[in-house]
Amino acid sequence: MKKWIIIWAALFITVLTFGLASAQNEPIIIKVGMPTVLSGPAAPWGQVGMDPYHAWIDLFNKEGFKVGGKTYNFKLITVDDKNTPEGGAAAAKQLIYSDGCKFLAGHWTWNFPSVATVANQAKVILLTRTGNEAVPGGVYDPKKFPYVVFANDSMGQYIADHLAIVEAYPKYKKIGILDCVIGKGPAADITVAALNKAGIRFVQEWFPFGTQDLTPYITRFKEAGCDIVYIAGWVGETMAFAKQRWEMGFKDMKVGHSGPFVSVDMYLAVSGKDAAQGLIGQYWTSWEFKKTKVNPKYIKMCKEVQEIVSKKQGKPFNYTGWVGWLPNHLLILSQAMQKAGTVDDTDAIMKVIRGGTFDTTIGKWTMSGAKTYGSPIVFGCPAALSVIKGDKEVYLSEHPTKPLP
Amino acid sequence: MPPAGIWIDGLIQSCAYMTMAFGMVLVFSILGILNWTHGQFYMLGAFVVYYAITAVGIPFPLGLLAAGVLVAGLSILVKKIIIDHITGDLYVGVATMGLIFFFEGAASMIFGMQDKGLARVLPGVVDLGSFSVSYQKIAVVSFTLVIMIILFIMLNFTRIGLAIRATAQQPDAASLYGVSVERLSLTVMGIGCGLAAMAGGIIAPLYTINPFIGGIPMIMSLLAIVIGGLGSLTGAIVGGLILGFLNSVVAYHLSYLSEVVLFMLVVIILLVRPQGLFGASVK
Amino acid sequence: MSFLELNQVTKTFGKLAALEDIDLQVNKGEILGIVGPNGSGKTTLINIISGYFRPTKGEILFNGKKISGLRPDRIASRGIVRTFQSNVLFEGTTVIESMLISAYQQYKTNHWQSFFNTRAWKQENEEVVGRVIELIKLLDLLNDTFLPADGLSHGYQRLLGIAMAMITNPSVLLLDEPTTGMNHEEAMFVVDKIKMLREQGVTIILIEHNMKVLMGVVDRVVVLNFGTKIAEGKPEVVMNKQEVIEAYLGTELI
Amino acid sequence: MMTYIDYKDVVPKAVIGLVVLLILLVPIITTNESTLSILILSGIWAIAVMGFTLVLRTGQFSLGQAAFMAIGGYTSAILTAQMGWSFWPAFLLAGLVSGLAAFLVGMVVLRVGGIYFSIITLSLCEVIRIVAQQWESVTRGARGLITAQPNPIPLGFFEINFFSSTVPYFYLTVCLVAFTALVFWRIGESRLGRSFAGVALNPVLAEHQGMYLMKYRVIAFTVAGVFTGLAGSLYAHFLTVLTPTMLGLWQSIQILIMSIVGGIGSLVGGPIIGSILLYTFGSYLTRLDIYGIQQLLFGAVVVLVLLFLPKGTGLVDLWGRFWTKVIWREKEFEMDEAEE
Repeated sequence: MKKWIIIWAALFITVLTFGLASAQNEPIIIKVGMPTVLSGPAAPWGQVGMDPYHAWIDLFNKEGFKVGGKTYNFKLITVDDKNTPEGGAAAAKQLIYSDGCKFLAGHWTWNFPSVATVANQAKVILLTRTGNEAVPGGVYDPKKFPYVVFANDSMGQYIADHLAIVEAYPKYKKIGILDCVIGKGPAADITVAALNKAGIRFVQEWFPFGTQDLTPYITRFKEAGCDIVYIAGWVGETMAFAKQRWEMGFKDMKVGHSGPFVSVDMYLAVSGKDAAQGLIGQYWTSWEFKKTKVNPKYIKMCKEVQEIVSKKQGKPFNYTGWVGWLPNHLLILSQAMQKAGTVDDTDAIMKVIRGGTFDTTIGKWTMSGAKTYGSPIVFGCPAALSVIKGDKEVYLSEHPTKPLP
Repeated sequence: MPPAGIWIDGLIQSCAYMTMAFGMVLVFSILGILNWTHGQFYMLGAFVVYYAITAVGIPFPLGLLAAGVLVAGLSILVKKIIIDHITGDLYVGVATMGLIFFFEGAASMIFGMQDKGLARVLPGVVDLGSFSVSYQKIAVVSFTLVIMIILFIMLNFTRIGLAIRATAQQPDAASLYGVSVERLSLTVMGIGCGLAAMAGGIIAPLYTINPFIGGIPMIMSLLAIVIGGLGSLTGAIVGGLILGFLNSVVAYHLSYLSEVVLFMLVVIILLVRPQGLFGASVK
Repeated sequence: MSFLELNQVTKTFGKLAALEDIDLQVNKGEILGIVGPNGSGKTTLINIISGYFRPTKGEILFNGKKISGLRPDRIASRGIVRTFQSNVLFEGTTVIESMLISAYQQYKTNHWQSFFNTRAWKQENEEVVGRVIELIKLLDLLNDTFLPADGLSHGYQRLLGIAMAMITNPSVLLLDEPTTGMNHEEAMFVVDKIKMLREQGVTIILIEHNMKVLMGVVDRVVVLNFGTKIAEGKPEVVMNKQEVIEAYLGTELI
Repeated sequence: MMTYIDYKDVVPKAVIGLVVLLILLVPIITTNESTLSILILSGIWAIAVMGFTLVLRTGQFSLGQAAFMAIGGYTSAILTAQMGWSFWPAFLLAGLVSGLAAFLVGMVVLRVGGIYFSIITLSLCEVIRIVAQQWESVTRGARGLITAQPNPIPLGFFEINFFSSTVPYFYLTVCLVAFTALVFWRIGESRLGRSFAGVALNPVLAEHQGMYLMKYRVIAFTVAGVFTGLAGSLYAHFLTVLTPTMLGLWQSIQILIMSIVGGIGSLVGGPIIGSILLYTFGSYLTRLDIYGIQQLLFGAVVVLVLLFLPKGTGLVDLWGRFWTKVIWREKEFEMDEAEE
């Protein structure tokens, strides 16, 4: 009897010692939570980024990053937010209080004010995608939300996209801007003013949620004399629009959408090969930027990720939207942690982020601090556009984001 | 006056809603239940056609037929396994609402969530001077015409069709035609849901295909049959026509406000004529 | 002045006249029979008195006050309550539940007292339950008190319908063919019960297709045909009138 | 169509007391804000579900209950965010405005019955959503309103601070649920609630027994509107933001499913059990990262409950069966016989 106890104890101690010894070398995990949409109609946009994010984090973790002599690694935990503010808040709370995340990244959907509130209350740093008054649900009083970092200034991005189109097609007559009416509100005032100020000729139209048949809107644009129609982020509608304008015989009307191409094959399949030619999308792939300088290390990493994901999914993976967001968040976070010399004091990390300069996959960015667009911290990313040619996506034009006056 | 393209577009929309609504109203008038899963059968039909063409490689009309048959079988299964075992219209309604989530989830798991397209089916357009019409749209209209003619013949000249019409008027009339009520309701469930699937299949090449495309057609055909009068087959067709043209002609004039017009129209019609345009009077 | 009075009541559906210029006086405490062949407008008459239809022309006076055009619930709360030709019940309830649902309309305590569960409400509740039980006993439903109403036999369902009408304390009870679909024995049983009700001081208008049933019960009878009144008076007298026999020609008379 | 079972006689009072005590002690047992938040939100939904069930008791099948949450939510959000009111008056006014809206709408649309009523409420729900979206000067359109937190309540030695933790919200929600439950329970017990059965089960017969259908329907709809509005206000303030898409058709359907799955046999128990279980289950599902399985499982659970707990007895019936197989009717029968 006693013998057994001794043997068990010895075994236990050995295992423990080895475990502790190996733990010394093991990097310490920092959990980063990501509330994102994984169910419902918007789920494809949450889903498409998952593989590259995980692949990128794996690559990043090979090296890890050192703070105070210890090596740290990131671990991504995702929770479905059902694309509602309610779900966003619930997901954020689960991540913060049940999983113990000190950092949240993401929430790519519009409904993140509730996530911001939760993160702010818990003094958890939230690095998110967009942020200013022009975005639906825009929060962004730096005094109220001191722990929120915005990845890119969507309004600036929005304007820059249009400027990039103008650069690519300087002889355009009029740009038609189409958006779903559930996003109406922002564009009514600020965007219109900004576009006017930028000297862009445009007409705006709104379609009700769920509209697949866009013929009435195509006709309205045609009658208003638009030769380019730019659709705000609705990929399915863009494909339908491209197809329908082709069928109606308006073949010279150019179509584009804000947001990167999910997969060129999809556009060819839905719109038809002819109709999809010349479709304009955002282009995030850093390795082909012409005006923005990017650290070649990241270009290599991103290319590697594309390959890993292609292999995993067994088909070419050419979605590039993921490059702009989570990788940059994690780069900013790791660099800020190194500068601050701490991994859990969010106040100290935040202090470093504010006004600091960071190396990201889309170039070096200085966080503008609390002075722009009413949002606490903003960094921009260049508005690069691409266009579908044949069955490939090629570089079209680029317009660097500058803070608006 | 809106240009011709808008009217053609309204016709296409009407065709889709008519076929959907007709199936729904058939199911309602015989089984007495409102099938909230109708939109999901539409979605499944689109997927069947998609895979029939891309993976199996059978021609489009056959794929369409396959969609109708497969989904009809599925709907009969649903009736046998679920609907038959639940009593009370209200609870059957809620169960079919639960099935919305079930089928959307299943479709997401099996087919994936990303948009799929069938633009290569019947590509090309007919140029008619000031405007053009694609072959796909012509296919939609002619398909709807054929379906409506077949249904008309079936409902007026076959035994089962007569039994369906009689039962729609009076619940236990089926036996007069020597058809058992059980067989009749299975047939009707199959036909109704098969119609939804074929509507999905024929509309699919026009738009994108993903697991969530069923929601809007479902609401639209629900509104169509309610405007037309629940239980009235003519009403479903007229309701479908109204909504189809509303969605294109009114949208052409009023842009996004067409949504408001749509819902206000429904409210007003129901307040003025609570039984719908073609429904039998309650009193 | 009579208790319930119909003055030249006409009801048309489109061009079809279901009732034409009906004059009718009902005296307090009597049992009035209304007979007529199928489609003669009997049920329409009940529907008009109870407010289900509005008369196209004419007026109905109850205690000298006009009630035509009022909503059914108003007429019911004035004391004219009807039963239905088919078995119309609160599906899924038990006998006592059905009775109580009807009884709740005639409480003296208001909703607030009931909401706050005051003593007055409790007391009245007990009283009403007592009355319900009494009525159930009277109509021989006692054994079925806690059974589902739709499980009762046809005849008892009819009686339950009558009991539900009676519990609202009506002054006029309109019975729409209470014995349809019954054999003679069952019908007589129901008729016996109707006689008992009369002792409670209620005026009864009894609509019947089957004259045999009426003979022993009613004080007076009105015969309708094609929406017009063709005879009125003591049952024995009316039965022998030529018009009545003609109206019933080809159908079973007595 | 439906039987009403009163479980208060079935489940021992001690057990109910224990459950209530446990609920009150939750913030002490767990300090996990995530758990608390799930409970708070399921409580808020429970109120709306109770409202729906009350309307269902009169036989009307409303698909627009989320609209009243939206009306309540927007009322208090506008008052606090745009006009600088403090939370409490705005909260109460939210209930009143929503109740008034329910009353006015009810007066017009409740005379339509059956599925037509459902479709009208569905349409009105969408109209409310569209109005909230378009009326930008007041509702800020799709940008949404950022609601204010309730001011701290000083209580001598300590203060109730709504901003620093969710515990005050938890107790506020518990109080509101308890108050709603009390009112609804009394309505169900009183002559009013029992008359609803008549209106629901056979409107024509009920009308001829002297029940003014509209009176009962409007009362039920208005009471439901008041409490649903309060729930909406709490919802908006707890989540700190209100956008038009938050309360639409799908939320109405969610309320309906919670109600039926929970069981409509009881006005209080069913909605509470249904919303807590379904909401918690839904929140658990968000952790799964197999795409689509959340919806699949949710749908399957709804269908299974309807298959195995038929006729709207729902989950609350399991709770009842757990304690005794005797239903109240038989019990009462014995009691009555004893009296005689």
